Order: sequence, then structure tokens, then C-alpha cells
Amino acid sequence: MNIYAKLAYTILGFLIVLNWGFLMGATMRKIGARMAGRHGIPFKQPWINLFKSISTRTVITHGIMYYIGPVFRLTGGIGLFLFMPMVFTGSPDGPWTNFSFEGDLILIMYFNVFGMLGMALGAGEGGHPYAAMGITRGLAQHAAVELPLTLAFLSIAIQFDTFSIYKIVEAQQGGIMHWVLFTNPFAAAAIILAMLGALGHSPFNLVKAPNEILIGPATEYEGTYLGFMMSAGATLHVMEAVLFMNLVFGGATSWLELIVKSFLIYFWSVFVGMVFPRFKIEQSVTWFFKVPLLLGVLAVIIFMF
Amino acid sequence: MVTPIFIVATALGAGFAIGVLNKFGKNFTGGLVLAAITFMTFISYQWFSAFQFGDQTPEYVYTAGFMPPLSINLLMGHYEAFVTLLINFAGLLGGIYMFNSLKNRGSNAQVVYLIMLMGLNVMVMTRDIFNLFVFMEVSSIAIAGLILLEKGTRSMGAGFKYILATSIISGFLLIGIIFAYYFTGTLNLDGMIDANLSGIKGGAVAVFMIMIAIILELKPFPANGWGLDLYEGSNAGFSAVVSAASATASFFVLSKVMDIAGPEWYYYISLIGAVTFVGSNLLGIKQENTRRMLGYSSIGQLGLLMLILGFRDILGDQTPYIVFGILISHYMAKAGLFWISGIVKSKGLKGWAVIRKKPFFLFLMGTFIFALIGFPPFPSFFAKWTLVMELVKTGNMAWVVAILFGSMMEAVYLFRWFGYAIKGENEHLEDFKIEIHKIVPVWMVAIGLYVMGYFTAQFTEVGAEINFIPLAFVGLLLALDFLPVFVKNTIAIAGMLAYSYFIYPDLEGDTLRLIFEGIFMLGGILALIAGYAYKGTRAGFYPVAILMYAGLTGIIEAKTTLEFFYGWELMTAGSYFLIIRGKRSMPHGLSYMLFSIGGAYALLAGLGIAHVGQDSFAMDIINNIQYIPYWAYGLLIAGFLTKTAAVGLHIWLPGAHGEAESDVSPMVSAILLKAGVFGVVLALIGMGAENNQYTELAYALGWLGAITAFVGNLMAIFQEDAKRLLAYSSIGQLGYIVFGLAMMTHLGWLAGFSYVINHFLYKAVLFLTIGAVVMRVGTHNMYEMGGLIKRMPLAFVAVMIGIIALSGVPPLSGFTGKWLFYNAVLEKGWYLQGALFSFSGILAFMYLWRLIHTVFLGQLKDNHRNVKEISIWFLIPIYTLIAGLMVYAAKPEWILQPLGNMIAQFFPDGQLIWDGGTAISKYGQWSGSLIGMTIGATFMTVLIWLMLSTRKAHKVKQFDITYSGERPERPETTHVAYNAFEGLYKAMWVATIPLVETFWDRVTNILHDTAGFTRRLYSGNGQAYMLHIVFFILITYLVIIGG
Amino acid sequence: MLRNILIALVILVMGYMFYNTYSNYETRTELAGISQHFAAQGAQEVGAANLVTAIVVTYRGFDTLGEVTILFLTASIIAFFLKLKDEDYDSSIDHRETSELLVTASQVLIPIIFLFGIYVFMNGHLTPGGGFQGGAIIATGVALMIMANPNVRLNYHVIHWVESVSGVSFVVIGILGMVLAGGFLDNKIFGQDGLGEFGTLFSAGAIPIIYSFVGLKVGAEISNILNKYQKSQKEA
Amino acid sequence: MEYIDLGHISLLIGFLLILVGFWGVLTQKNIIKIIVGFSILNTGINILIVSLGYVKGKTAPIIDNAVAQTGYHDVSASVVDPVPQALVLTAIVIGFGVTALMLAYAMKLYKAKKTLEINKFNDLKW
Repeated sequence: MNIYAKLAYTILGFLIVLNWGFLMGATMRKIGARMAGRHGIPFKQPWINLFKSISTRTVITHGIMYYIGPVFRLTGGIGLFLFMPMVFTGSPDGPWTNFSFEGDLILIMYFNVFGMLGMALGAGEGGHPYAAMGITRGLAQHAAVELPLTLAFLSIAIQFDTFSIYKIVEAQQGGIMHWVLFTNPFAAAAIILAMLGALGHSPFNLVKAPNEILIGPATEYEGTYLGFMMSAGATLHVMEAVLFMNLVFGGATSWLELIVKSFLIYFWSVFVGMVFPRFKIEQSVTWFFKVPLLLGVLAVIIFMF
Repeated sequence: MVTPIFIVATALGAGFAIGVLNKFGKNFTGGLVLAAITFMTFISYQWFSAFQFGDQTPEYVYTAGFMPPLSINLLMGHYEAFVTLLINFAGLLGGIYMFNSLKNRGSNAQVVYLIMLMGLNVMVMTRDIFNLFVFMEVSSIAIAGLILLEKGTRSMGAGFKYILATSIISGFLLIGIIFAYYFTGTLNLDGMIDANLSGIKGGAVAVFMIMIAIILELKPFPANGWGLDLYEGSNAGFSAVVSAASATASFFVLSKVMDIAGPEWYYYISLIGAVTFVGSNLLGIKQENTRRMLGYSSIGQLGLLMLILGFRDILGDQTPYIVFGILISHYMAKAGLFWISGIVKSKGLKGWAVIRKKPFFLFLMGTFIFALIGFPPFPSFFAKWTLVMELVKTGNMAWVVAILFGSMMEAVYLFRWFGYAIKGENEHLEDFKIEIHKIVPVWMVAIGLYVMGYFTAQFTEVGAEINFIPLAFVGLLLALDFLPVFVKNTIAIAGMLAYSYFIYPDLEGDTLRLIFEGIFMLGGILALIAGYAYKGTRAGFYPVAILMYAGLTGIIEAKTTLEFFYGWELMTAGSYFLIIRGKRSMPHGLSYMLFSIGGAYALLAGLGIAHVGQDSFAMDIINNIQYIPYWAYGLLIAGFLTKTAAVGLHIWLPGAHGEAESDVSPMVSAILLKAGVFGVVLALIGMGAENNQYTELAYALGWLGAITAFVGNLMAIFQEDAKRLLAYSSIGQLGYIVFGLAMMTHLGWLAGFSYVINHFLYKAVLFLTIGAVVMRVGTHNMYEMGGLIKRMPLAFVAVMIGIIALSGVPPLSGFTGKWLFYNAVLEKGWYLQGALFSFSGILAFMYLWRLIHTVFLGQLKDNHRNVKEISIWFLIPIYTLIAGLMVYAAKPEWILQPLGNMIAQFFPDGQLIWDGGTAISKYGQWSGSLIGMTIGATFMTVLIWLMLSTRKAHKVKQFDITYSGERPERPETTHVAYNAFEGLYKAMWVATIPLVETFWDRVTNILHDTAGFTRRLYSGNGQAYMLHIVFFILITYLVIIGG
Repeated sequence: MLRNILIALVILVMGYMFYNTYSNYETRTELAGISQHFAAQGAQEVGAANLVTAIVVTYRGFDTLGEVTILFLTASIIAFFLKLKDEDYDSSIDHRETSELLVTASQVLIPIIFLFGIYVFMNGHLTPGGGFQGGAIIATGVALMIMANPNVRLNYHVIHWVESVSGVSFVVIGILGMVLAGGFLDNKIFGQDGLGEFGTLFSAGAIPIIYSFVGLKVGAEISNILNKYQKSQKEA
Repeated sequence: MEYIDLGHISLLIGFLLILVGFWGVLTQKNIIKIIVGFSILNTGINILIVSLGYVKGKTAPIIDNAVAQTGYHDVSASVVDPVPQALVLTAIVIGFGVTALMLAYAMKLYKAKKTLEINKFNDLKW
């Protein structure tokens, strides 16, 4: 496949992901509202928000980093998409594998932070205390989540003897019983639990703390910046779900499968969020250090003997 | 040649004549005494040079015209000539130093001083045991008299206790002598040796009494309270002479008399020596009184000499060399310190801060202390080295442990003292006066130490000039210390450049060494460039910085283990001085030094074991250790880990790096720590690299590395001080490196080495930048900064790049290390350690964000509204290093491929496959430059879009934010900085309990309590001291002779 | 009390140590080692009838030099640390009246004592006695003098001169021994034939000379010490 | 030991005096008494020295006509050992010197603190 075709597929893929992200976000809001007995937002609300933000005329800036923050964030989201094989087509060079040949799971793990870091830097320059608070909480929780997650990733890499996400997906083809969910249940369990933190819904949403402090770092941003951030947020939500899908739930052989699986994965966190109240940061950190960590350690230990 | 009897005749003639000549005045008599001592020195020197440089044979001096054993004879041999030279020279310098003190006490005191020296000379030369007794009495009576040169009851009490003690001792000696005569029918030493006194029935007790008396003269622990009082109570000049001349003579007497006792005594002599060395140095740590502390040290050194003497059969030909090295160092250094203590006149250790008012005194004091501890280039270094090598070789490990422990304790109190001198408060202290006749002897011995060091080195591999060129350069910088920074900095940089150029051909082709040499030399030059930012003369900085680099390059170039250790110790010395330059560095300098010395001793023991069964000292002996290799490698690695600050041995680092000067922190962090890594690399290569048989050791090392990474990074999160944060970060980073190396696989090493280079680059950037910021804002505390991006954007960019690289986020170079690490972990199967490592990496985000946020982002403080961008002299090296980081990020294969080739020498299996810029491992692939381009392109696209859509963005003011219905008026109220990660702390405080600090505190407390309790033995009561002596005799009797 | 018991124990162990030595002692029945030589050849080699003197002054003359030095040292130390000024020597103290008996007896005895002392050290090579003994006897005369009149003014200049000159002479004779005979302190400075007739005053070479100087020096030193003790009392 | 001869007796006395001297030195608090203890100790040692030179049934080593001689003034068969007697002379003088010095110290110490109790002079300790 030549580079132009690749680019074309990639851009198309990104548009799908972005829009699916918006739609999925709206759906979840809707579900949440209905469960609370409210009517909720219309499905088109995210697009409306986006266009409204982008077309705002007055834009402020606190300085260069403030300015660049959303760029980092969006680059992080897009980059994650670029390095992720989306739909399994039987060939590593297939149409929806994007630029995943440049790296592997490790790249995804570390690039995941790129957006967060840029965001943190950008919001920091605004000098708003909520931004800083949100970031400290986010980083702390992130660390706690990553530990079981890393163990589970390692376990999967050991299981298939590779870090290549494509190969991991490939190895899970051929029936539901080949999914990591069943072949490596400890790792899968660790990921399913840790995922709650990674997706950042209640009870692990103190980072954003929507009610008390608006929404964390984003407080400082409005207008075009907010548009960028919303796009990035939508992308990231989908990409995280896709990552877990690829690793645990057998990947996707078509866009439809991808949409369904990512929806279910995302819904899992929303579902839990509906049921449980919010944790304080030290509570969530210790929570991840209990069962998920234990599962992660077990997932690794079984390969040591 | 003047016959040695004239030493006696001159002293006595002058002494007796002064009774008549004293009407010419005290200056005349004083001059006469000095002239007599000069003549005595000349006689000894004449003989000594005839032995040393000619082929003089030992000569007996007979008296009374009869041959021994009928008459008394003296022997002038090589050793006798040397020892009398030492005695007379010390006497001469001491006479000059005490000229006024003696004069004030009148001609009688001058005479007593002269006769004391004469007595010591005869003690050394005589071959008749009764004659020995007589002249021992002569000298001890003279000493008892001269204690009173110092006025006051303290010296009087000391003198009286001294007489009481020596009377008991001489009583036993006399009983021993008379029985020895009774059993052998002779008083001549040689005759007694021939008669084999110990073998005669009943003779053993005679031998015992003689030996115990002579050992007691050397003030063995614990029967030595009187000796301590002597050192403390008498005139400083006189303490120096006692320590240098009298102790030396007593030691020589022991070496002479122990021939009578025969080999069965050697063990006991060593044992008493070891107990003395350990005991008195242990008690020394509790001392606050300088003079007494020096007394403890003197006694300890004599113990060490005794120990060596007891091993003379085992040490064989090396004995004189070892004894010479230890003796001459102690002789000169201790005399020098006592003399300085007489000039400075401060009783307590803390008062020594006053010494800084005359900076060259600090140089003198430093010289003496380093010589006492056994640092290069002083003779004691070579002697200690040889001693340990020989003892280990002959399987006497327990003795080595005792020696090293005692030396360690000595280092504790000497360096604590030195720390007070360098860093203590001195404004309220009264300056001291220098009299020319007092300072001359001090300079003489100081210079003497360096000369002797060079001389001693000539008998070893270090003797080559290459090892002294850097030292000469240090000396040059010391001499030029009065010049302004600009000149000295240029000289230093030019020197380093020239040296790098000069040394390069030696290392060409040896990639391993080139990497480290590159870090040391280029890093050093870059760090030095930052030095241009300083004003004034920056006294003392350049010699010590260059000393450190001299040591660093020394360990790279070392062909033998001795040269390696030599370089190691030079580096330690230089870095100690660099570290302690910081404002509040006193305690950290001390702990750095103590850990370094402890590490160096572990190294010494390890190298000693490595030498067992080998013919040479070539570096490659550590590749093939034959005797208890587990221990050897364990010790070596433990030694190196003190420098890499592995957890448990890390507590010195945060303070030392955190409090150091702005351009020193990168030197000691980015550069110095790599010396430890280099050592670990050598040890691991020695362990067989790919064919490593010591898997348990490597396994333990791996865990240690991972835990270090975790602890370092976790602790960094909770720091409020920017430099300490970076310091803890260094601990963590070094943990990664150790972990990588410990895996002992190709990928592990590649990961480790990529971290070595990376850490050098970004830690230098971060420390230089933060250091420069600290220079501008005048505080280390992050919560006092904030918003500095507005004032120093270039510094901000540097830090941002530094932290992105450090965090391992693609596309910068840190990711290289992470990717390699995961592959290595998977390959090696160290999953849990790998997870811990990974977790540490995630923790790093927190402190990195905190560093950049609380310093550069957030709210700008009112008092920083006018600070300037950091100095251009810092920016130059910073951006040079950043260029390096960028090249690394863009083209990792340029660095990783040569690294891979180098590592393949040791680990041929499991190499990366390179497909252009893509690295392919067994588990995955990664292409640095492509990733960089992809991310860069995305970034630019988004950026341009944003720029287009926000062309009219207007800049708002700092306080143009609202929250909770408030609008801030002061930056402090909204700068979220202090205790930023409170939530995490509440969750993870358990892991921050300072277990290690508590452990070392406990160790320290136990040592202090033991010392504090034991030293109560020295109740100050003369009678108790006599009882101690009697006890000592009886217990030794029961042990040696038995019931 | 505990302390005394402890010390008693110590003394006991020491006694045990000495007992071990004692039990190895056997009374000699004939001379052994170097003493054999001294008894057999001493008279011939040194020419002194008193073998002890021969040993003290010649064979082990170097020891004797050390002994003299010790006395000299002690005197010097006492001098500088009891620290007398010139006027102290002339000062007087109030004291109880000395008994008539002592004063009268001293006037009679002192010249005799001095004379006896001189006799003892001059005949040291022939009869029991010698320089030390003679010197000590002279010093007892001085002691008697001081006791009889605590304010007596000894001419310390004379004492110093005697002390100094005799000391230097001792050393010079020692060196002469090296130049003229076999070694430092050799008594044959007049040659082997110059030993004189055995058993007479002028025999045994340099021994009587040395012993005379020793006697003078010892007498002077001890007198000096006694004088210092006496004169420094007023400080008390 | 069939009977106690002169050598043994004096040796025993010497040792006993030494022990007495030590007892005095170690138990007495008064400096003057300690010095007296040392004198006793020294005396004991001196007696020891002399008694070790004793040869059974022999006379003093001074050659006169009362001493049996063989050859030219060869008295080796008839005198006791002269060497210890020479040594004891030296030992006595040294003892004298030391005692004199101690006494001088005692005077100084008394002047300084108006006491002769030895345990009062412990300014320097630990």
C-alpha cells in the first residue's frame, strides 16, 4: 500500500473515531441522565458544543504554554490513534493499521502520557489553582492505575511473546475462547478493573471533580481551545477503549465490531460510575493497590514458573 | 662520616655546658640547643643517605673498648639511621616551633628538651637491654618534665599521671630484664636472641615482662588514659614531638625487642595492636576536644603499626615499605595537626571554623587529614593498599576487617572536625595570630608529605608520571588561586581539553572507556563553562574540581587495580571538597565522605581478594577471581554502589547534591555518579558477562536497582527543594541503570547504557538550569518560585525538554531506554522487578511536572518580577547538551548501534536488528526517527490550525482568573505548590518511612553510645590508670602465659 | 571497699605471677655468662680491684652516663618547674629554731662528711663505693647543713659550675677514650700500660678521674635538688 | 628445695616488697603515700636484682687479698656476680631521680589545689 492510500485511510479512520467519540460521549451522558431520571442532552450536543467553541470570537491567552497545551493534548490523542492498529484485516500492512508499524505496545503506553503532560503544562501557565490541583490528582491516580495495568500488559506480552499489538490481536482470532479474557483471566481481570481508573469515570473522577471545581484543568480553557480539548477527549476515550479491546477482547475485524466493543468497554466504566460514589484520591490510589495490583501480580507470576 | 656516638656526645656536651653558658642569655642557649639538634640531624641524615643512596653496611659502635656482650654497643643500620633521622628532624622542627615556649621556661627547659631527644636516639640505637631501660627512663623523665611547658593544673595532672604510669611500666621492665639476665647470662640483645630466652624454663615470664612493658610504652588500649592526658595536657608543640618522635622511637624499640620474644608473640602483638587501633578510634568519635581527639588518633595509629609489626613474618619484604608508609604519614600529618592546634588554640572542634580566616591553613589541615586517612598521593595510601593486599592474600580477612573498621572510625571524627573547620560559623570567633617560627615547621611537614608520597609511589605502578601530571595541574591551579575566575576557568578548560586530546589515542577503539571518558571530560568541560558566570576569585574551587576530574580520568585509564583505586580515591577527595563548598553542606559532606570511604574500603577488600592467586595487579584480574569470588564481587559492587547511591547507601546524596553550588550539582550528579556505574560495569564484566556464574548476585543487584529506582522517584515527589528533587531523581535514575546492567543480557546492558548517556545529558541540563535559576531567585524552595516562564523562557524550554526526555515520553530520547527496558525485562523474565521499574517511571511524571509547574508555571511571585533570564554562561552548556539530546532523539541508531557493537563483545546473543532506523527486537519494533516525524507532523498540523483560528487571542493579566467566586490579589494564594501531592502521600506514606535513615541513625547511635560508655573508663584518676595498666598486664599474662 | 577487694585480687594474681618466676629460681653455685668473664679477666683488662666499679664505669660506662644524665635531668626539671628566680635563693623563711645539738654537730660533722664523700668516690675502684655513693654522701652533708640552718645560702653559682664542668669533663673523657683508646668511655686513655699498679689509688686508668667527676656531679646535683626544694617552700 | 637458702630468702623478700609497694600504690589516696609506695616497690626490685646475682657461698666482687684468686687476679671461682650489683646502682639512681621528680610534682600539685588527694586531679578525662 502506498503512502497516499495509507494517509487517506488514516484520515478517514480518524474522522470515524472522532465522530464515534462524540456520539459515544453523548450516549453515555444520556444514559447517565436517564438513570438519574433526567431527560439528558440531545445526541447532537457534542457537535454543537464543538462548533460553538471553535467559532467563538474572543480568545484569550495566558502565555505560550497556555497556548500550546491543547496542541499537546490533541497531538496526544491523534498520535495514539496513529500508532494503534484499529481493525484487524489479516495483514500488518492492512488499511486500518495506521502507523502502528513504527512502534508497539510500549510506545502506546508512554505516548498515552504525552497529551496529559502537555495539558498539565498548558493549564499550569494559567495560574489557576484548580488546574494544578486537578493535575496533581490526575498524575497520582494515573500512577496507581498504571501499576496493575503495566503488570497486565506485561503478562499479555509474555503470553504471546510479543509487544506488537497487531500480533496480540492476531493471536486472539478464531473464536471467543481465544480472547485474552479467557486465555489469561488474571491479566484480563486486572485490566478490566484498572480500566475504570484509566477511563476516569466515577468513582475515579476526582481528577475532574465536575461538581465542585468545574472540570479541572479545562476550567481555564474556552473557545477554540475548548474545541480542541473536546476533540482530543473524544479521541482519547475511544482510543483507550480500543487499546483494551485489542489487548483483552480479541480486537476488531470490522469497524462495527470496533464500535460495539468499544461502546461496551466504555459503558462498563460508566455503569460502575453510576453505582459508586466518588473516591478521594488517596482512597482510589489505595484501591488500585489492592485487588487490581494483586491480580496483576498473579497474572505475571503464573508465567514465572 | 661522623660516628653516631656524637649524637649522644653533642647533646650531653651542650646540655651540661649550658649550666655555665646560660649567662649569655636564653636566646643564646636556645640557639645552641637548636644547633646541637641540627648537628644530630645531620649525623643521622649522613648515615641515612649513605644507606639509602650508597652501599653502606650497618655499623656497630662499641663503647669502653670492649666487645659486646661485655660492653654496651650501639648499632647504626639503615632503619636506625632512618628512625633517628625522623626523631631528630621532628626534634628540630619542634624546637623551632617551641622556641619561645622553651625560652620562657629558661635554659633548663631547653636542656631537658635536648636530652629527651638524645634519650630517644639511644633507645633506637642501643643493642643492650639494660641500656635501653636507662635511656627509656631518660626520655620518659624528660617528657614528664616537659609536659609542664604548658601552664595550669591540667598539664600538671597529666604529667603526674604520666610519671605514675611510666614508673609502673619501668618497674616491670626492670624485673623482666634482671630475670632475662639471670636466665641468659647476658644483657646484650643479640646474645639474648641467640640464647632463645622464651625457650628456657622460666624465661617466658621474663620475656613477658619485658615485652609487656615495651608494649605498654606504646599506650595500648585500654591501658592508655595517661597517654591521652599527655597529648591533651601538654603544649601543642610538645604533643607533636611526642607523637612524632617519642612514639616512633617506642615503636622501633618494640620491633627490636620482639626478636627476643620470638614468633609466638607476633600474634599477640598484632592482637593488641588491632584492639588498640579499633578501640581508640572508636572512642575518638565521641571527642569534642581537638587535642584529645588527636591523641586518640595517634594511639590508634600506633596500634595499626603494632598490628603490622606482628605480621612481619607474613608480610615479609613488604613490611618495611608498609611500615614506612604508615609511619611517615602519621609522623608528618600528626605533628602538623598538633602544631596547627597550637596556633589555632581552639579546644573544641567547633571553634576550628576560625581557621578559614587564614585559608591556606585549611589547605594544610586538609593535607594532614587526608594523609592520615590514607588518601592518595600520600604514603599511607600505598602502604594501606599493600597491607590489605598482602593480608588478604594470606587469608587474614578478619584482620583486614579490623583495620578497615578502625580506619573508618578515624575518618568519622577527623572529617567531622574538618567539616567544622570548613563550614562552621566563624564570624564570632576571634582571629588567631601566626608566628613565623610556628608556621615554618607546619609547611615543612606538609610539603614533606607530598614529596614522600611521590617517593612512595615510585615503588608501585602508580609511580608513572602520567598519574602525577593531573596532580601537578591541580597544584598549578592551587598556586594560581588568587587569579579571577575568568582566567582560572579558561586555564582549567584548556587543561581538560589538552588532556582529552592527549589521552584520546590511548582509548581509541575501546568504546566502553570512551563513553565514560567522554561523559567525564566533555561533561566536565561543559560544566566548567558555566563557571564563567561566577565573579571574584572563587577561591579553592578549581583545584578541587580538577582533582575530581583527575581521579575520574584516572579510573578510566587505569591499567592496574592500584591505579584504579588511586584514581577512585582522588576522585573521592576532589568531589568531597566540591560538595562541601555548598552553603549548608557540612553534614552532607561528612556523610558523603563516610559512605565513600566505606565504599572505598569495600573496594579495597574486594580488589585484595581478586589479587589472591594472581601474579600481577593488572585490571583483568577481576575477570578471573579465584578465591571466594562471591565475596569479592559482592564487595566490589557494594563499593561501587556507594557512589551510585543504591538504596541503603543513598542517604548522603540528596543533601550533597541538593546543597551543592549551581554548577557543582551537575558535576557531581550527571558526571560523578557515572564513576560508580563504570565500576559496576567492570565488576559485571569480571563476573563473566554472558557466562555469568554469579546469578544470585546479579539477581540481588537487579532487585536493588529496581527498589532504588522506586524509592528515589517516590521520594523525589515529596521534596519541596528543587535541587533535592533532582537529587532524588538521580538516585532513581541510577537505580534504572543498575537494574539494566544487572540483567546481564545484551538488551539489558543496552538499556542501561542508553540510560547512562541519557541521564548524563538531561540531568546535566536540569541541574544546570535549576542551579542557574536558583542563583537568580536565591532560594531552593519551589513553592517560593513560580511563573518564571515569563522571566526566563529559555530556561523553561530547557527544563521542558529535560523533563520530557527524562519521563520517557516519545519522541524524545528517554523513550529509547524505556523501550529497551521492557524488551530486556521480557527476555530476562524479571517481570516483577520490571513492573516496579515501570511504576517508578510513572512516578517520575509527578515530580517532573511538579518541578516545571511550581518553578516556571503557576503564579509569578512579586519579588521575582524583575529577575533576569539565567546567565548566558549557563545557557551555552545547557543548549549544547540539549542539542545532544535532540540528535539522540532524532537518530537513536547513531548512538545505539555503536553501543550495541560494544556490548556484543560481552553479550553476543540477543542483539537488536537494525532495519534502517527501525530497531527490531524479539518482541517488537520501534523506529525513533519515524515516530519523531509522525508526532512532529501531527503537532505542527494541529499547532498551525490553532494559530490560524486564534490569531486575535489577547493576552490577559496574571490575576485574570476566577475561582470560587474569588479573584486572587497575591500570587501565593493560588500557587498550588507546597505539599502538592498530598493525596498520594496519604496513600503511600508507608513507603516513605525513612527506614534506611533510621537504620544508619541506629548504627551511629550504637557506636556513639559504645564509645561514650567505654570512654568513662578514662576517669582521669591517675591511680585508676595505674590499675588499668596492672590489669592489662595480668590479663595479658593469663592469656599469653596461662595459669 | 569493693575497690580494695578488687585490688587485693589483683595483687594476688600478681603474686601468682611472681610465684611462677620464683619457682623457676635456683640458687647459682657458680658464675655464668658475662660475669664469668668479668670475674676472670676484669682485673686484668680494666685494672680496677672493685669489679663492680670496673663494670659501672668502664664496661657499662654508657649506662653510667645515662644515670648521670637522669640526675641532671631531674635537677633541671625541678629547676624549671619549681621556677626559682635569683632573688629566691637569697630569700629567707621563718622557721622554728633548730636544735642546738644539730647545729653544733653539723659544724663538726660536715667537713668530715665531705671528706668522707671525697674519699669514697676517689677510691671507688678499690673499695666499696664510688662516684654515686660519694656524691650522695656529700649531699647528706648539704642536707645536714640545710637542716641545721634552713636559711643557709648555698652558692648556687658554684654548684652550677661544678655540675656543668664535671658533666662536660665526663663527656670529654668519654670522647678521649674514643680518640686515645678503644672506644667511647674506654678507661685506657693512658694506654694499656698506663693502667697503673693494680690496687693503688692511681690505677685503673680513667676510672678514678671519671668517678671523681661523677662524684662531684652527683653531689652537686643532689645538693641542687635539695636546695631547690628548700628554697621553693616559701611559695607554699 | 631442701632448705631455704639466702638467694631464695632475699628473692622472696624482694617479691613481697614489690607486692606491698603495689598495694600502697594502688590503694593509697594520698600522693605522698603513693610515692612512698613506689619507693617500697623500687626497693623490692633492687633486692630482687641483687639476689639474682647471688652465688652460693661466694664473696663480694672486690679483689683483695682475702679473695681466693687463680691466675692473675682471676676470682671467677670465689665471688658473686658483679653485674647485678652494677645494675642495681643504676636502678637506685634512676629510682632516686624519679622519686625526686614525683616529689617535685607533689609540691606543685599541692600548691595548685591545696590537696594531695589523687582523685582530685582529674581535670583531663574521657
